[in-house]
Amino acid sequence: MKKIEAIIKPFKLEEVKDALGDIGIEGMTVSEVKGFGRQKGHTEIYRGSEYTVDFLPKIKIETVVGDSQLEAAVAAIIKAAKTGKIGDGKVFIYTVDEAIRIRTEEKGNSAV
Amino acid sequence: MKKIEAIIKPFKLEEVKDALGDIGIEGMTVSEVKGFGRQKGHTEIYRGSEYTVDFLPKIKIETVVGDSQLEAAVAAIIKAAKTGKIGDGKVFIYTVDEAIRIRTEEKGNSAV
Amino acid sequence: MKKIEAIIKPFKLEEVKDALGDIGIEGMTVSEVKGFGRQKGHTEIYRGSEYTVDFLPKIKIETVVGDSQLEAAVAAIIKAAKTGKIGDGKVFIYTVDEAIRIRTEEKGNSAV
Amino acid sequence: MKRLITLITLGWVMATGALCLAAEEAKPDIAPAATAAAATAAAAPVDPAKAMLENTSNLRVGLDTVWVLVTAMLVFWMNAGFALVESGLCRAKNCVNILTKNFIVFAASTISFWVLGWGLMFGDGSGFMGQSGLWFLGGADNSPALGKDYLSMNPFSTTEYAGVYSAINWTPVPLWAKFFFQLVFAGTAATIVSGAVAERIKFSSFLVFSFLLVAFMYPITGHWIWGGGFLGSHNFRDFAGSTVVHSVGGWAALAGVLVLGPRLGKFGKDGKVHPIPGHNMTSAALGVLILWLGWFGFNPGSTMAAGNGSAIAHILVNTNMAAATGSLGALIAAWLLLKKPDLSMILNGCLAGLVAITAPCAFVSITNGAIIGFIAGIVVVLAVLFFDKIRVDDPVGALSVHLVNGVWGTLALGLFYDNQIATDVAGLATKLSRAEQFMVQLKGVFWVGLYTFVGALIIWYLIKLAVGVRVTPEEEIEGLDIGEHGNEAYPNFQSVGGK
Amino acid sequence: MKRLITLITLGWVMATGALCLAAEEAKPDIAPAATAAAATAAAAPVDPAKAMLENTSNLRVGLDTVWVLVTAMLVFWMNAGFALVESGLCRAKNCVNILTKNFIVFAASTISFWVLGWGLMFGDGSGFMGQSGLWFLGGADNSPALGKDYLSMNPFSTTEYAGVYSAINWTPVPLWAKFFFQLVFAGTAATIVSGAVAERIKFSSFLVFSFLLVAFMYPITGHWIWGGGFLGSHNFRDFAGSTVVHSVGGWAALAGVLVLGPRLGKFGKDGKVHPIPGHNMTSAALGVLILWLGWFGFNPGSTMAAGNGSAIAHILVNTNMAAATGSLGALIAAWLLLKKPDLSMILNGCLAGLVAITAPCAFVSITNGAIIGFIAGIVVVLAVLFFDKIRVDDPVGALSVHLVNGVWGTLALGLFYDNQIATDVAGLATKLSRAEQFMVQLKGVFWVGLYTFVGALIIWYLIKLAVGVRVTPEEEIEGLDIGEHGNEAYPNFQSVGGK
Amino acid sequence: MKRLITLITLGWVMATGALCLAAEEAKPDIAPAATAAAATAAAAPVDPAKAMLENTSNLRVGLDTVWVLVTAMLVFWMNAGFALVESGLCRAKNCVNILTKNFIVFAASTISFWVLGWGLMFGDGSGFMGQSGLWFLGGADNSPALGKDYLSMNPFSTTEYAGVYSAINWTPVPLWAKFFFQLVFAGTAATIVSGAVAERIKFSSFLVFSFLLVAFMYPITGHWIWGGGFLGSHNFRDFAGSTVVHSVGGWAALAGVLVLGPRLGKFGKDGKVHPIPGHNMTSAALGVLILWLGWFGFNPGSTMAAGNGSAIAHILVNTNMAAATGSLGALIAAWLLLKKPDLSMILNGCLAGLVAITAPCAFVSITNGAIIGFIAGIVVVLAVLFFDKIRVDDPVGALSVHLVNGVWGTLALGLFYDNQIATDVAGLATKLSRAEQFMVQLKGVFWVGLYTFVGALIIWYLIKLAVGVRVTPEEEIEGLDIGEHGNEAYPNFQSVGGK
Ligand SMILES: Nc1ncnc2c1ncn2[C@@H]1O[C@H](COP(=O)(O)OP(=O)(O)O)[C@@H](O)[C@H]1O
Ligand SMILES: Nc1ncnc2c1ncn2[C@@H]1O[C@H](COP(=O)(O)OP(=O)(O)O)[C@@H](O)[C@H]1O
Ligand SMILES: Nc1ncnc2c1ncn2[C@@H]1O[C@H](COP(=O)(O)OP(=O)(O)O)[C@@H](O)[C@H]1O
Repeated sequence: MKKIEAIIKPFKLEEVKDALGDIGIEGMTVSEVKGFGRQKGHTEIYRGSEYTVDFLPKIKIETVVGDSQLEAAVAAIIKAAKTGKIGDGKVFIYTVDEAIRIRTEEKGNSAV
Repeated sequence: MKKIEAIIKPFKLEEVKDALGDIGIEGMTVSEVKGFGRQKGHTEIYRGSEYTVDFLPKIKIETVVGDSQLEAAVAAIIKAAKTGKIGDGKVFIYTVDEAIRIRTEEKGNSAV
Repeated sequence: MKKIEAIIKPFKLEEVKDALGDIGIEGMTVSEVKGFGRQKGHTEIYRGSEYTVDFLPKIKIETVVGDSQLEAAVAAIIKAAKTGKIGDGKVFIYTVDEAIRIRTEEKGNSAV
Repeated sequence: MKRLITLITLGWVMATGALCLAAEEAKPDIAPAATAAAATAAAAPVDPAKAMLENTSNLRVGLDTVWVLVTAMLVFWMNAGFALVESGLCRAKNCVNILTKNFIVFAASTISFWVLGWGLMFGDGSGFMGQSGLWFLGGADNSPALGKDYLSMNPFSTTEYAGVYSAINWTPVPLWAKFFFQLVFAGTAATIVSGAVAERIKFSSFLVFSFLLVAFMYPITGHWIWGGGFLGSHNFRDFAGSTVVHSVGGWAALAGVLVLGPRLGKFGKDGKVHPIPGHNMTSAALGVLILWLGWFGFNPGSTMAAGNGSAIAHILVNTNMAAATGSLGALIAAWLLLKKPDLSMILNGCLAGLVAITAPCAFVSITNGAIIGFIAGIVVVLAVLFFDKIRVDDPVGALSVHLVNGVWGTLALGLFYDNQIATDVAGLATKLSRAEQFMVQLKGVFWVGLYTFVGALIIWYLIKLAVGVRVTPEEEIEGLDIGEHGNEAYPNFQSVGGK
Repeated sequence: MKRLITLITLGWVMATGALCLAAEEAKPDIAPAATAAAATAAAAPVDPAKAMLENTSNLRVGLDTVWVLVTAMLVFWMNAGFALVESGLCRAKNCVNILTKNFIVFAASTISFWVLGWGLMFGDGSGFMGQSGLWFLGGADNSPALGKDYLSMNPFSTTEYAGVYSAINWTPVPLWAKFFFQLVFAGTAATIVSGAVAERIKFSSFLVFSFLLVAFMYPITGHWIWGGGFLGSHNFRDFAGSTVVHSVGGWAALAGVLVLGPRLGKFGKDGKVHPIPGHNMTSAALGVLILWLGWFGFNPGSTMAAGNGSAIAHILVNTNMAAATGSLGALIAAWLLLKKPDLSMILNGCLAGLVAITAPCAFVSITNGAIIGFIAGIVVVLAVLFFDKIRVDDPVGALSVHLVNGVWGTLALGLFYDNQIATDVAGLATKLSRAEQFMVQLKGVFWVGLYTFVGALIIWYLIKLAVGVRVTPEEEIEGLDIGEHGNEAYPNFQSVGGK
Repeated sequence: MKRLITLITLGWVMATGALCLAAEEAKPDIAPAATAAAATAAAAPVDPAKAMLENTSNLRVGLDTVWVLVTAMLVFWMNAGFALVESGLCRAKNCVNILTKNFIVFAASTISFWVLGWGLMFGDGSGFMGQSGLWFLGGADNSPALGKDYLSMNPFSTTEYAGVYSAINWTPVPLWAKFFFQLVFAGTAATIVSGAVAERIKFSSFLVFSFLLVAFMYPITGHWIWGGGFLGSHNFRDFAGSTVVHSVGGWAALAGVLVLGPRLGKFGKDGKVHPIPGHNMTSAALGVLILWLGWFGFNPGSTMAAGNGSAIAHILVNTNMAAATGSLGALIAAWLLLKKPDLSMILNGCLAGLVAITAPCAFVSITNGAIIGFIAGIVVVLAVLFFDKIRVDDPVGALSVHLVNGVWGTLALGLFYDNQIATDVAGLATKLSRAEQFMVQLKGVFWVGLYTFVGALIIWYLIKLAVGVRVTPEEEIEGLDIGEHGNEAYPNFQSVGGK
């Protein structure tokens, strides 16, 4: 099993979710994060002093998938999340040792 | 060392924390996430138009443990987090290459 | 490639970011988390009843780096994040199977 | 496109010009109509002295009406205060629900007090309740004419009161002004309940209860005291409603809280109290400042006439003094007993002082007003701890504030009663000693409490049997905002904890 | 250090002592100057009867001015209500922008109504617009003297009106009081636009439009109705501005919305409506409570005199009644049609009732006022659904509230017209039948709507051509707060979603 | 269970019936007591002309008292404005602390001004301070009787003032009305300090300072100007307190800021300014709208009598004009100098305009009022930049608003002084030329500034030595809410950043 971790632009969340759904992936966990990379933050002004907001809002999607689904899932995410502009984000893949569904205590592929 | 990542129902946090404490695990990191899975979201209405909130609030607990503690920790989490109803969540296990305590620069098992 | 996951004190974020920048690491993802460890939370009072806030605000920094940068990055983080007081946090290291830049679909080291 | 715009613009400008000319010619030969807001007869009366008297009488009534309406607006404004205090001291997930309750409760009260409440309260009738002119203020009434004994309230008036609302024939204002002032008071009683039953009550059940409270229960006990009923006529005094409004709201709330039970998670199995912090202290603090301001309408407005200014000034200063000493009393009590000056306690202390001074504000000296408030501030802190101890769950402290201090204020009127001030300021002297007055007050507290508590308990139970009063545990955990209203209060913010 | 402090302290205390003694000796032999706020002549007039009359006249004018100023302050306070409702019903990322717009719009209106608006509206002139005393209230005017036909408004006065603002010579208050009262109304019209065009309009373009609206458009249609123009003189009636203020604001907003187009993401390609929930329901609810309170100034204050209190009491109760039934109407409609009692709909319902009663409040009975409000509450729910259906994007429901119900209220005046009440309360009877009055109202609605809508459309287009009206899509996605102001509204809170 | 309920219900209904009958029979034969709010003698006086005069005098006093109390309530309401502005412009982690400070400071002021402040300020005494009737307003006083020179303020009155508070014997209202109006002003001065010292001061130290400020310092300089002291009697003029209230608060704040030092992290080692954005711009904007409204009490209410309406109307329009031009001035200055129209600067601009017009509002024309406000709006932007430059850390801009513009407004009175307006509106003409008046104003600014700044510095240092003024760095980082109060302002929301 693999965990796919995708950092994407916030307004792409719906599309990515739908793209994953289309290939049969219906489980995922999402969090709000702040990203720092090539895309630069913006300048704000407050009471006459400028300051830079370096960190930009991003969404992190984590989904654990069976090895067989990995390729399709990554492709789907990339397709849905791409705008071609800087700041589109990253996909990271990790190996998962084990997955367990708390409700049923099922393990492995059937748990994800 | 292993990292246990548990996605649970928010109101189970206290119980899971206590269950881990009971078996001697006193370090963990918690974050607010949104989950998407079999448990369906709910419908909200705003000014006459319905919309679905797909993502449900969940809590992600991350705790890195020595290999010897793994089994006990996973069992404790599952016991404390289970309600038997859909949406109880998942436990994922990963291998950790190294752990370091920033304060003392201790490494490995003694750092967690 | 390795993922470095550092849990640090919130007010150290700027320093750690700058330290990483100094050694050429310009990509990272940051999230707000709550930590539980040796550092104890504080007691609050509300309408006559005390209660303990166990979880302390922490920042989680995640950065994926090429194997060659790993050591320098970890050292930089530790140096910048250390105060020597309890609660300074942890650094965890994981193996990353693959990294992809969504915008360009570059893979591997050139994607991080 | 641009051409189209140019054409339209030209057309409009030309039309404007044409209209301008046309209007010039067709210049209206009738004068613009007058807003004769003053209903002063246009035709000059024959007798100039009488005319002068009538004109001055209009001025007197005009001033008193302005005072009554402005203070009533301030009391209306207390709805905002209650909405903010109560929602601020509850969790974000129930915020829409509380706001909606507090908002709609005044709308509902308006209807029920108009349809029946007013009549039951102020209609001539028995010592128990009003019986004439019950519906829609439909009885005869020639306000602003004054009752025979109160002619000095408008010495320029030459008419005498004739009508069925004689219990309130002492104030020289029109009927609708009387109605509005009394309505905002009735609304306040209903709002008090909202906070105590918050975070677990069904929206519809609350609505039904509020409607009944304002249509029947509040007016009946109100009649006893202000409507010519048996308490008022036996020397019971309550200038602006420590009992009539606040403790009545408090008793109704207590009954509701008992029927509902505590919120999930408030009391541990081990007897431990788990505090559930309010989600927005900015709301809570602003709410109390609004209420403090509103009370300057509540108490000084209860004169229902501006008079020569001395009564309203005395009452206002007493009100402010008790609010200040109540805040300081709670600050000190919280600091000593609980180690830190908890803002929510200070806010409750302020309200406690205000509730407590409401009955006695026109019967006691300023110094005694300050003492009454200070004691209220301490009492409220103890009361909050007490209710937690006996496991009565009142999220916002409504019982400690309105019930406990409504009673305290009513009794304090007796303890600090000053016959001279009662004559000069309230115009309602009883000539009793402090001990006697205290006993009278005690009896009144008892009867009103008994009647309202038992009555409310019955109504709550009937509602419970009919449709239920409490939401499901699932809904309670998820929050009433989504369950009852399908809304979220703050959808753009990340919330914390599953609470 | 400590020594230095000790020295300074000693010095200060000694200086205090010395000053004390010195001042003692040099005790001022002139009396402290007097704040003779009352401009009553210091020299005693010779004829005591005349003096008495003048003094009483001052009292009358004083009371009426107090009423006008206090109610004007309440209307001013509505700026806070609009700011909160509109920002609360929009997203957090545009909150600073909306607050800034609503804040600055009143400042800009103050200037433009002072410089020109007042003159165009109330200056003597044609049936189309004012032409005398156009600039800076510079015309002759001996207010508070009254016009010949309105002497009964201040029976103690002995002077007659002479000046160029004769359309408003029926109220016995000083010119600056008239100005301020009318100014806050003009400001309201401009504020209405802000909500409808929110979350996508350029700050500078909005500012320009508002300035022009208050300087030219609002005063001209206002002149037609309240300034001696062709509608008012042909029996069109609008007591406090359902048309003059609310529907004018609404028409201007509609034009703006059409020129701007909907917000990104509001309407799906499939025709589906994607609701965009407001970020702060506490703001929205508090805002509406502020507006409800403010309307007690808006309508009862439009008498511009306290009179003998009966007109203002009638109008106030009517206002409150329609707000209550409007809220309940929307509650019921939302519950039946949309399954749950949506707070934002109830809030809109309340405002709808208030807008609808604004024209007829002094022309209809209380019962009919309640009916008008109830219908408004239902209408507003349907209107919100309707505008969504035709893909007109109005984030806060400004069109449904102000435009639709401004029209409804104006027509309702005809449908429920009561000649007796028009005489007693409004002092503006037309003696027409309800059918006739309805037709007159319909015509007025038509002319004002046509003129304002076309005019606003032209101005919006010209602004669009000149500098553009809409921010870039990037800025719209990121939020106007950062784009237009470089600020964030809530930098310490984690926001949710990328919306 | 159900049976029990049925039984209780039956019992209650029967009891209700029985009570109903019983009350019917025992119908009270005494009339319900009257609320003779008007202390008008019940026994008819013998001489009808004299009675008429007295009754009309009561009417005059009643109206003036209503005006004074309503405007005082508006000033009280400014407490809410300050609480919101100051907490909104600080960080979420210090929000409870600021709310608590701003809340309790008025409670504390109430006590200290009652106990001693009033006496020091208005008691007869030397040119330096009051000396008679010092404690608890305990001196002789027959208000609302008027001093000999001010009889025209109530021409119907036949009594002359006798008492020890003769500096304020020019307003025809009861003593408690005078007290309350002056109290809310004293409270304002104390509130100003709160914002400047926010986010680092110990709660207890702030409390002690505020108490001393209102008990001693404010009343003494107040006496110099309004209490019969040496500045007022030497032609120094300050109509509503640009100096008496605002710059005094500002000087005290400046001293506090210097003693405290800047917040951690505000100024980088490199001299760079790190802005610390406020956590809630909704709070800040609402707060300023509240203050704008409150100022309609502050300035027009300072007439302390409604008069014939013309003075209060003039003052109110001047106040509004300066607020509007102040906002626009800051908008323009910020847009030009800082590239974007920063909301917090516009809000400060509005307050700056209001502070600046406070002294001159009754001495200058409307046009000049607009100019004074506009300059204030520009000045405040520059002042904020200046204080940042010299590393004086004032989180909310209190110094730029209250100190700098308090001075500017006081001087502007001289620069734009108009003797005719001073006579008609203020009733306080000096007959000096503008240059002369300016010099007088300058001197007053100097003495008040010197005295208050040095005095405040001493008090702050003494407090520092005794108990410390600043919280620990750890507490400052974690936030004062938890450290000082054990509370959180928004526990249900996820906060951002470690700041
Ligand atoms: N090495 C990294 N480790 C973790 N997250 C990263 C890394 N590099 C980039 N990111 C995340 O990806 C986001 C997009 O990266 P950025 O460099 O701005 O754009 P792009 O990937 O299109 O070149 C960043 O905001 C950050 O959240
Ligand atoms: N494949 C997955 N990868 C990551 N998180 C998942 C995955 N599947 C489920 N989750 C998380 O677990 C939560 C519970 O899953 P759900 O399918 O609703 O219930 P259950 O596990 O009881 O069948 C989800 O809300 C989501 O946060
Ligand atoms: N075993 C663990 N797994 C995950 N996170 C941990 C673990 N132990 C500690 N942490 C994180 O590190 C933070 C600091 O740990 P703590 O024990 O308080 O201090 P220290 O590391 O200095 O001894 C915690 O608040 C928690 O977020």
